[in-house]
Amino acid sequence: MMAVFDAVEYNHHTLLEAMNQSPDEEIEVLNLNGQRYLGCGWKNHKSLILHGTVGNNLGAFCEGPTILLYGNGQEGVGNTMSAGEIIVHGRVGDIAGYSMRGGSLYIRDDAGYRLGIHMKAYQDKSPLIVVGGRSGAFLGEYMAGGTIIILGLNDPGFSPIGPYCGTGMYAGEIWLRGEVPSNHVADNIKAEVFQEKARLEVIMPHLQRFAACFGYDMSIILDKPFTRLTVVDKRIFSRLYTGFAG
Amino acid sequence: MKIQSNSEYCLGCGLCRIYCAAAHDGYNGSVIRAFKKGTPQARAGLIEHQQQSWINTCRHCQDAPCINACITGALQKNNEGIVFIDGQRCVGCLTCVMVCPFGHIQPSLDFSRAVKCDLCRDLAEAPVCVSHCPNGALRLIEEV
Amino acid sequence: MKYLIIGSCIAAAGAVEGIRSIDPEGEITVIDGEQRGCYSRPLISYYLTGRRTSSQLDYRPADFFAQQRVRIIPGRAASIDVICKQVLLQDGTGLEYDRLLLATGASPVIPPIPGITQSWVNTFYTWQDAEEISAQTAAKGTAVVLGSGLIGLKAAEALHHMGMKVVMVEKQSHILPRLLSPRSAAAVGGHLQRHGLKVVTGHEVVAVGNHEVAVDDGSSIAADLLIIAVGTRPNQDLAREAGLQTDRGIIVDCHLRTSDPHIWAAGDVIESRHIVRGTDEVMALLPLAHREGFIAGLNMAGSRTRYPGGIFLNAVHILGMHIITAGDPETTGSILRWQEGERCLELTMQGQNLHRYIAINIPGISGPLTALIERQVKIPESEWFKFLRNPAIANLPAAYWAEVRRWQDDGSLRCG
Amino acid sequence: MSLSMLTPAFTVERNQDRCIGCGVCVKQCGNSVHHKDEDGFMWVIDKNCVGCHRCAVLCPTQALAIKEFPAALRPNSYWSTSSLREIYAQAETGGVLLTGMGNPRPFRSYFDHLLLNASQVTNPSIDPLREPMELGTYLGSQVSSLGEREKPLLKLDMPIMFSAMSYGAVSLNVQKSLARAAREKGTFWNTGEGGLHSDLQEYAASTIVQVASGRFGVNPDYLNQAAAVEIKIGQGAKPGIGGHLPGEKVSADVARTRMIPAWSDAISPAPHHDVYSIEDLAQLIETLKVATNFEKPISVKVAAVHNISAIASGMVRAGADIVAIDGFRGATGAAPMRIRDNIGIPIEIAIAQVDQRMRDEGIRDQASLVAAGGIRNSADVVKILALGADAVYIGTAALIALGCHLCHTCFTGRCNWGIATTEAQLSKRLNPELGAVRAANLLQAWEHEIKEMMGGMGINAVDSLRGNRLMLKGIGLEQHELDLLGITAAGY
Repeated sequence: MMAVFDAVEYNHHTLLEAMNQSPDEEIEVLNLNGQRYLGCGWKNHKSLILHGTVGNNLGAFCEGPTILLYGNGQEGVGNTMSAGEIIVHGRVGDIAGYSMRGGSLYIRDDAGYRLGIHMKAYQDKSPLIVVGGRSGAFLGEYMAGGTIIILGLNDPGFSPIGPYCGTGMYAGEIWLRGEVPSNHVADNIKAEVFQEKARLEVIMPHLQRFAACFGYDMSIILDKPFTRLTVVDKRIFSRLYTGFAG
Repeated sequence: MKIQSNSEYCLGCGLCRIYCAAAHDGYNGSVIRAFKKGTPQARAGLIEHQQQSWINTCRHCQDAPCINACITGALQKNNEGIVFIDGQRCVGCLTCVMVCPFGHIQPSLDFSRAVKCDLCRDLAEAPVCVSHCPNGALRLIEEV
Repeated sequence: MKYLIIGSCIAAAGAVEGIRSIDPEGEITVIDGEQRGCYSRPLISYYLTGRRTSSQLDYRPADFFAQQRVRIIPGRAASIDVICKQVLLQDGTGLEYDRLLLATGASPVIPPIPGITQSWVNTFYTWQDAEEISAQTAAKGTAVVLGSGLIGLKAAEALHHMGMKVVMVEKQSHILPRLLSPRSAAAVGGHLQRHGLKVVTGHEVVAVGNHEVAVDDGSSIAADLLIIAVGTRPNQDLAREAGLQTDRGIIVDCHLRTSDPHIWAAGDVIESRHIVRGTDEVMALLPLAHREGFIAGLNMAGSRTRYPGGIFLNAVHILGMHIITAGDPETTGSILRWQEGERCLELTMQGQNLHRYIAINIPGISGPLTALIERQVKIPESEWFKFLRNPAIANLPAAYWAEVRRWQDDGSLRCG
Repeated sequence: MSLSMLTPAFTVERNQDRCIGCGVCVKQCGNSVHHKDEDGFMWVIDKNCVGCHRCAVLCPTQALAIKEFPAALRPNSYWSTSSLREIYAQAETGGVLLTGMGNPRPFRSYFDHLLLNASQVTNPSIDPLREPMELGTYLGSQVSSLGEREKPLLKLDMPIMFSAMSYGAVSLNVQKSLARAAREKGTFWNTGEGGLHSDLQEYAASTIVQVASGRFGVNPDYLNQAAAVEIKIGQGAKPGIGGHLPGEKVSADVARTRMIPAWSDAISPAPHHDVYSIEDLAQLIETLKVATNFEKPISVKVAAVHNISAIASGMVRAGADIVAIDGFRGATGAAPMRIRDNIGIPIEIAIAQVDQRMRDEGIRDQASLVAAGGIRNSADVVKILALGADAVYIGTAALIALGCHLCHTCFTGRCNWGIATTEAQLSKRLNPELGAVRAANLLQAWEHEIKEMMGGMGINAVDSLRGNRLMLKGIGLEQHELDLLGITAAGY
């Protein structure tokens, strides 16, 4: 059974309450207009199909649900998410995937600042973010694990990332479609350009999933080389301090 | 009664042995006097094995092999279940040492007799190893 | 239930404790042939030198039998009527039983040497032997000790302490032949010689004259006292005459029952299972006698407790030297050795099993080694090599500590 | 650099008349100060000594004395010895000075300039041993209107809780000790930002879980099993900067609890990057309320800084049920020394100001106020409650109860008392059974003392003490300080 809610009939809190009380495994919400915290803290495997523009912290702290958004997300999509899948047919605001520990986030268009900040892997969990468009500044700041892929499919003339990419990053991988201006990347980051498709083996399933979600042709996605950004020194702060008993 | 040694919290510091030594052989518990004036002997060994440590003290077995093997009747069990050596009767044959599967009973320093844990039965309070363990790794189990 | 025990020594005491742990009511009668109660034979050398008084020879407190409500009948058993379940004493008294224990012990072997029955020749086995010797040693002359087993050694030490000049004569090629390897025996022999004891090995006494002993190399030794200590033999005549199965000792099953279903036997008189060797042996050892007695007692009172067998084990203290050995004295395995001055440790391995150890002046380590032999815990030689770098309890192989944990977990050693 | 100009901080003196050569000191020193040769000769390396006193406390003959190293530099009341030492250290390494525990500088302690009142004639004092005395209190928003969802509250049997100290910064045995003591005494302990270890889940009902910028160990289960959730914005020892647990301390078990890979650095950014404003804070608070189905009070912890009363007011308006303020004496496992020693304000002034501001704005009942940072004894507790706090957090005092000797070297991870370490061989030095007893004893002792002081004032419920500044007088304070604290001088 699928429950269908029309967001126009609910305020902020009543919508959340109604959704929480619904026993259905699939919930569809129409006409969203800025309602926050949808799917927040959910620990289940429900499906949420959302239409319209959601408010902040979509799927924050969640562990398991599948969220399909036909529209734009705002700030904090997938904030501190542990597991599940969020697919956004549109763009998202800042700090999407903040401190994400698992699950995946597919964004058709652009993402804002600090995408994937402090993402981290844990045991068999490795968080994933794929962005079809571009991302803002400070991509992958403090990143400690997982994978971020930025495809830059919509604006072929521009860099897919903003400045200060990978600042304070100490683990994980960022993959960028195309060759990237080095002045956008933090000092501690090593950029490798892979021309051959064979080298893309590890991200290929993610690219295929992205193409399937949003109806892209793989040949368009693969028409450029990919640049992989990784960390040179994992312990960048190890020489910063002098222990002093005082 | 017996002392239970919890190696999870045993630090291997050896204070149990020091206080044990000072409590026996007439030193009356003064560590400085015992070690500066005499050659005190601890009744229990400290075992350090693969990063773990514990005190190798007497289990005060119910069918104590040492009591049954003692040729002089010096090894006895009192009505609290404490296995002890009557120093007057011991001739130092060390048969008890030979049959203690835990290796707890040891010869005295001059090999003239055997010594073992007597749970400080002459003291009113808990055995000194228990009361001086800095980390609560030793406990006196009361049930007989 | 009427329990009857022939013999009053260690096995008897164990049996009384075993019976009473199950049956507090049954009537227990002990026939005490020596009329001395339960005393410890190994202490007679200390009695001889005066280090122990007569009452200090007791293995259990003087009121032990009374405490356990045991009737003591002085006298010696003459025969057993297994049909009527009755024991006849030498004085003609008949004692009926429901369950009988033979704890008749052993007696010293008197070798068939001409002249050996003279009055200056003594055995050294009972408190009476000690008293008789004591009466003869006022002169402080020379004593010859025949045999260098434990009894001979302790006799020699006692006589040495009493100021006598002592000569030991051992037929075998080295002293303590049943306990030591030739190499360790040499160390012990050297120690005895340094203390002034004379040791003659590889020779036997062929005749005994008037205060003179003739040796097979033609020499003779003038002596004031001759002690015979060439071994003991089970007192199994009663059993044999009653038709029980016997061999070198009384034959018992794993519950220490004889071939008669109402009769058990324990102590120095039986053949029992040697754990390491897997054969039945006469093992006249105090700790085993108690354990056998105790288990026989349990079974007489209705239990079905298995006697697991034992191993040879000896702790002897001679002129300041501590010798502890346990296991199979005739083992032929590979020998691992550690030595530091007067201290040495010798381990004999058969594959991964420890079959024997000899510890000289390093007694503290012996208990766990005994346990490892008794339980036949498998430990590779390489582990023992590591241990022998510094043979202390803390350095015992990990398998030992696993074994200790197991005893505690499975309750095979019940701790108080 | 071969030459170090740093002379040892301490010297270890061994009284040979007392030393029995037992070697306990050698085994107990994790810093390799004590050594014993094969022949029994004992010697020390002074420069390794941090002054933790482990050896001196365990020495069975009291043969050891730890003294300040007598390197008498020419006295200079401006260029102190420590100023010189700090420069020598930095000149050698070029590093930011990293240190542990709380601010040791001789700033004025307002606690020490406050005096309590007692009843004489005009009203009766109360004997707490014979008459009822209520130390219990509730934390959370006390405001509710008809039809509104019931607001969750934390019920405390006494107004003292254990501060946030994460597993990793402290050993698991510290947390076990505090959790047990908290449960036994009807109060709460706080996980810090290191996750909740599986061994401690049985204490969840006595646990406040923290959500800090690194979000370590945070998932729906973590949030929902706790009694309350605390958003950590800042801490008194290092206002304005983040946390950094070096990879060396991230053992497999710490990593499991934090849900990060083992032996990797665990960095908490200075800000929560989803909180750049009061409005953003309101959003994070609400997110956590939604995630916990509005069943948990949400606390927000900040460091006491210059405009704290405005910040706290904003926090209350953002929906915080509990406002926790950590003063500049608050401690830490590791902080840059300059930050620790120069940033923030005293908790006494912060609480007085925040309480007053909340009253003035009519929002005092919307949130409870918890004071932290430098509470040393029960009198400090009574004074801070009278200045306006509902309850206190104690951290340093709790660690001292467990054996901490304030050697300020937590950052090494080699704590000889088994407190600030994750090394198994050191952690085991703190038996949580004993630790729990010691921590509970401390709470019990303070509880009695607080009752005594309250009884003397004629107050029989801690709620009547809260904000009761008539019970406080200042001594040796300037008028502007009295005004800040909202009290009058002794004698008035």
